[in-house]
Amino acid sequence: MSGLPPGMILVLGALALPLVRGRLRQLLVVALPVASYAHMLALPADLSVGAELFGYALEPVRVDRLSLVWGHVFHIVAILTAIYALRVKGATEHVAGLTYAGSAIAAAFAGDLITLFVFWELTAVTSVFLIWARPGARSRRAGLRYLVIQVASGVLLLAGSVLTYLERGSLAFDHLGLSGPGSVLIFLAFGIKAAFPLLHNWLQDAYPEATVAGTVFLSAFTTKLAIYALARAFPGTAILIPIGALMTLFPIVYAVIENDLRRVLAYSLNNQLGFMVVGIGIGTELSLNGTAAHAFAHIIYKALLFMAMGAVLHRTGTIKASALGGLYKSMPLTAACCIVGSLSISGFPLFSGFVSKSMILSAGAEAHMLVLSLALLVASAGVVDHSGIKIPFFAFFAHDSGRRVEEAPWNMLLAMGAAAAICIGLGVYPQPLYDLLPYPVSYVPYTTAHVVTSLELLLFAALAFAFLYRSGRYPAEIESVNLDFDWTYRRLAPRAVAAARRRLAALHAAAARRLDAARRRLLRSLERTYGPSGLLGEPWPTGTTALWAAVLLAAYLILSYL
Amino acid sequence: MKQPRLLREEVILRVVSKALVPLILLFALYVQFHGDFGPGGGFQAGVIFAAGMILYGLIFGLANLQRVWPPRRVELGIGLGVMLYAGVGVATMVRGGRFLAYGALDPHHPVHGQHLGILLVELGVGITVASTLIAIFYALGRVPPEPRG
Amino acid sequence: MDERPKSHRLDAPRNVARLVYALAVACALLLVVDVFSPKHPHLPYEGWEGFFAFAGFFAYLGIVASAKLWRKLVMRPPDYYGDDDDG
Amino acid sequence: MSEHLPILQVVVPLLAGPLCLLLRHRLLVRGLATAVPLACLTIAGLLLHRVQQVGAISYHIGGWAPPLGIEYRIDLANAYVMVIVSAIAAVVMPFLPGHMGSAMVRRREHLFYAIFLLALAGLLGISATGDMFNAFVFLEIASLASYSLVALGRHRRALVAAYSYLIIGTIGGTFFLLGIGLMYQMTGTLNMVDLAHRLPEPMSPGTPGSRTVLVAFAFLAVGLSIKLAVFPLHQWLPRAYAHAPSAVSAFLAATSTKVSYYLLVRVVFSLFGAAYVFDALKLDRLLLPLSIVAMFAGSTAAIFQTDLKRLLAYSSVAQIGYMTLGVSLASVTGLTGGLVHLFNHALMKGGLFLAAACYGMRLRSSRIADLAGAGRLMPWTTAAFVTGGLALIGVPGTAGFVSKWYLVLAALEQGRWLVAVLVVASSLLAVAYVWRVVEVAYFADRDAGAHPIKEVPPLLLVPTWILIGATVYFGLRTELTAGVAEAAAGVLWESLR
Repeated sequence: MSGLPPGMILVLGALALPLVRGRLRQLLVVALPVASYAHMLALPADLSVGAELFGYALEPVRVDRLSLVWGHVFHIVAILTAIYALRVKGATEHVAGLTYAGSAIAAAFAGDLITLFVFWELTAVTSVFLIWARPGARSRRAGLRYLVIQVASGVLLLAGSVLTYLERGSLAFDHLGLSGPGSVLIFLAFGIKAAFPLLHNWLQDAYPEATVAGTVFLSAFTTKLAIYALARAFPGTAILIPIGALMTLFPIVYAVIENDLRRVLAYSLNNQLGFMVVGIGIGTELSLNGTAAHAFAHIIYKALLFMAMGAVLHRTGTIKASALGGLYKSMPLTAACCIVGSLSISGFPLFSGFVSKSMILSAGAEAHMLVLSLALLVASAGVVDHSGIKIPFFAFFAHDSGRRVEEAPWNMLLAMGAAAAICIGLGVYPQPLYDLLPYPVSYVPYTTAHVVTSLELLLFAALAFAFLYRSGRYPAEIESVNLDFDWTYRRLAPRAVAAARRRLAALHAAAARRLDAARRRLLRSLERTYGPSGLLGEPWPTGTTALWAAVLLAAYLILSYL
Repeated sequence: MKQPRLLREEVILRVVSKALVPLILLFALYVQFHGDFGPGGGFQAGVIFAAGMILYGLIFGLANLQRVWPPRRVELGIGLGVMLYAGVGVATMVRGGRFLAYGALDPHHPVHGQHLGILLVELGVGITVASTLIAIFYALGRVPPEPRG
Repeated sequence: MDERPKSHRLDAPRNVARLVYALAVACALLLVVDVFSPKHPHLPYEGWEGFFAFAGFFAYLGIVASAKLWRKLVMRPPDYYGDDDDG
Repeated sequence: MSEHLPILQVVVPLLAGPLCLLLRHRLLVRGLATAVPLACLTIAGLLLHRVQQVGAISYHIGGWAPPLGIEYRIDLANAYVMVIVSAIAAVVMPFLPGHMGSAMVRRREHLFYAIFLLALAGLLGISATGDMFNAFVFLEIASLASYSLVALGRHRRALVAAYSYLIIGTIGGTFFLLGIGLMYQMTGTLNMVDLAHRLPEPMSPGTPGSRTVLVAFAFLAVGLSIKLAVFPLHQWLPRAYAHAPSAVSAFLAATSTKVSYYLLVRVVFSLFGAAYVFDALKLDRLLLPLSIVAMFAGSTAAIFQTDLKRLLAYSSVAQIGYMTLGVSLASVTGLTGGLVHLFNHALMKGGLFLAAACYGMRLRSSRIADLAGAGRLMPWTTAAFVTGGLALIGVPGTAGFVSKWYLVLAALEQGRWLVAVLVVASSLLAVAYVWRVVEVAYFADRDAGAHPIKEVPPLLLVPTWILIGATVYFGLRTELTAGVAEAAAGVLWESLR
């Protein structure tokens, strides 16, 4: 049993889901992650399972303190999300969600690059069905874009692994550092999944297009798996600090003006990842502990926030800030859970974000990184805005949209309640979390200075919001699309034509025609050659083949005389 | 222009072939059984035998030939010949020799066994070759089937 | 931040105003506590009294201001990408 | 009896074929035809097992010792090929009755099975024999049987396809025979082991025979390239596979080119030896670019096809490119990659053609556009197709990944970066053509007026999924394929000396 990678119970078990129906399926949906968790807990603390593939020493299972942090939280969130998704009809989402969770867990226990790669790709392939499970052409296209980018990450990882193997003769997934072309490719592969700036847009593009439960699944695994991989292979890599700082900053601007509340959360997710990336970049024991702790806390509260927004979407059918408001009257419990999540992500004392994020901030301060610390300070104020205030405020308060709906279903409430309880529990008594961390912890979060400065930052930011909102200066909720980097691949070419239209109105038509004609010409010439009636697509007459046979024969003979 | 006549109405052809066909068949049998000792053997014999039959068919018509050799029997012949050949091989194996090691057919007198083996194998070849050639002749002479699909 | 969903009482503007005042009072109290709390600064600004309050307030204003500017640049109609099928 | 296994491997199907003619009764014939491939598979499995334990087995027909007599020589390489061939034959068998569409064919069902078993016997014979001329005879048996099988396709165009296959195949066979004749002239022997011993002498440059040997090799290589459908000699393949009955396409795609590949590898490495072929003849200079062109041209042509079976056929052209690439890389790793791909491609292309046969049965068409809605209405078949497609792309966890891994590795070993990159890049083309099918099957809706379709019966699903499941299984348990292939590559590389 111990040879089975943790999470495989989920992957294999989920495949049986379509075979059963009704209550039995619901039971199985929850029992599988529980069983998988039990399996992981039963593993010896420093297990290593070796295997051989094409003669290379592999390590499909490697249990250590770092991987265990992710193992624990991935399992917990898998159980919570399974409960949340319990009443979803149809097997697709359940199968996709559980295999996705299982492969992410297995990836976290991969001891070599090939195993990592296999599960890395598996997370991509399984998770895309969470997007496709939502009907409509929009999610289909978003899913396709998502899949292409995720698979590209996997391809980079594979290429990097091969190069790394040729460089060092080992496929072990350990500290790599930026030490050669192989590790640079691997770094990029991780960077795509971790949503580095300019590589980030798949996240905001795809997550809001998934199903209600699908987004919760998605929010938990892919990016955090990348954080784990970075923490494993690139701790202390200096370039990560500016990358992470940038990641904390730019999404908050987008979050302020974004109208789709799940997309706001996606931007906020990106910003939170920035804190973790910074922690890895600093590379001290404290900062790495902070990254692990923050990943743990973050997965739970972010899932909680997505669950709350999912419940709103489930009941009202929309998630646009401009169309919501006043829901606290009809969904009080959901609102309460959402506020717990907001307080946690903002880093309010007594909530989980406080005890984890402050570790990273302290690590930065202890390393006397002035610019970084100021950047993170601004970013923290930004978190207060987009996740602390904007999410609960526009969904549940603000102007009353007049919508009167039912409270969320019991299973969603149960999942949200449990997640909220974990958020508060970790915030009040962080010791169990600290005991899990990879390095010994001597950190004390609750000092007077800490609490006071945090409260100052948070409350004054809230005050600023109150001032802006009441004076009507806060950006209104407007239904819109806000351009982001995905614009380059969704709009660059059409945009070029549009620019031509504005400036060279006369030339535009001709230019567009020519562009289009060129594209069509290329396709046509390809099809002329390869299509069913093309030179290479249509079988030639027999005589041509005979001629070719003679040519080849001659070529062999001539070659041997050269 | 003269209407093409059936070959069987040509007296010379009819008479000559009537005389020749038995001789051809006899020669085929000679080649068949002489194969043990000198030039000859099943393949050649089969071809000659089939040639005799095809000559008969050409002159007296497909229908007459098919009265002698119904298509079904020809088809059987193809299988039977191969079975005979391979069967000998299997028999040698059953008797403890290698595949087609004829000596094993008669453990006491390997030479007898070799005689018997070569005789049967050549017979098998002859039957198959003759049947196959006749089958090809039938296939070519058949009215084409209705277009498919 | 401190708004609690109390059975529809938030519909009254008076109650909302009260909440905002409560928030302002809490902020003022915090500043008082800050002056008296011990500090172990690693970075220079960590020792300045009330710096975090100042930073929180103005960072927030700055973010919103820059977001408004950014919006002028990047905002597009909702059907910009032409695939809005679930309105 | 176990010492007779090498000959039984060939004689069982060879006897069963004519037996079908004698039995004639439909159920008896079907029973026989189902049992024989299973028996062959058992024999091949036993042979592989024995070869792994005791090394090469030699069987002397008629008790005549080689080089005088005909020798059947089983080593790891051909035992491996025979396992594949008989396994595919066994799996394809349940599909054959589905092709007895017209009454005329149904009345002659026993003939159909007889030909099929004959083709099987031919393919196994090529693999088993240790005698060049014997190999030629079996090559012709297999080819002639294949021509007739192709001609049984639903449309009249199948006859044209079979005819052009016959012409081109015969040219290939003739080239092969010429090559054998020239070799015989120089060495006076047809036995492979003996040839390997005697060829070096006339081969050495400067001797009067060196040119003859050279020409002999060129004839053999081109002849087999035709049978193997190496680009640009591949033209018979899309036509034949597209018009043959789907199950026949599955069988031929999975076995006939594979056996030709085996024979080519045997000639290149065992008879002439890598040193001669690559240093003196520079086979790789021609075969390497051709393989790469095949990879791209085949895949690109597949993207533009409108017919599912033709799409798969063109994809075969590309996949054959991968296999010949393995040869032309001229290393044990490359050869291992080629042999692993031989096995894996047999599984996935067999499975895909069977899925196409399932579609054909319900949709009565093999046009890709007609697959609309099949994802929902025929979920198991479509899932099988998608899984097979993923294997074709080379997604990790499937068998296709393993072979590409070896090819990339072999290219990198020699510092041929460009080749490695091209192998990976060509996989992207596979993504494109697989995606075309997936998109239609899952995302397009079936016309309201189209006739209703439902999933095919388990009798057909099970064989399809056996092959598709095997691609996944062997993608995970690589030691079974890669291990044997690596050992086989070693055996071939060491050559028969």
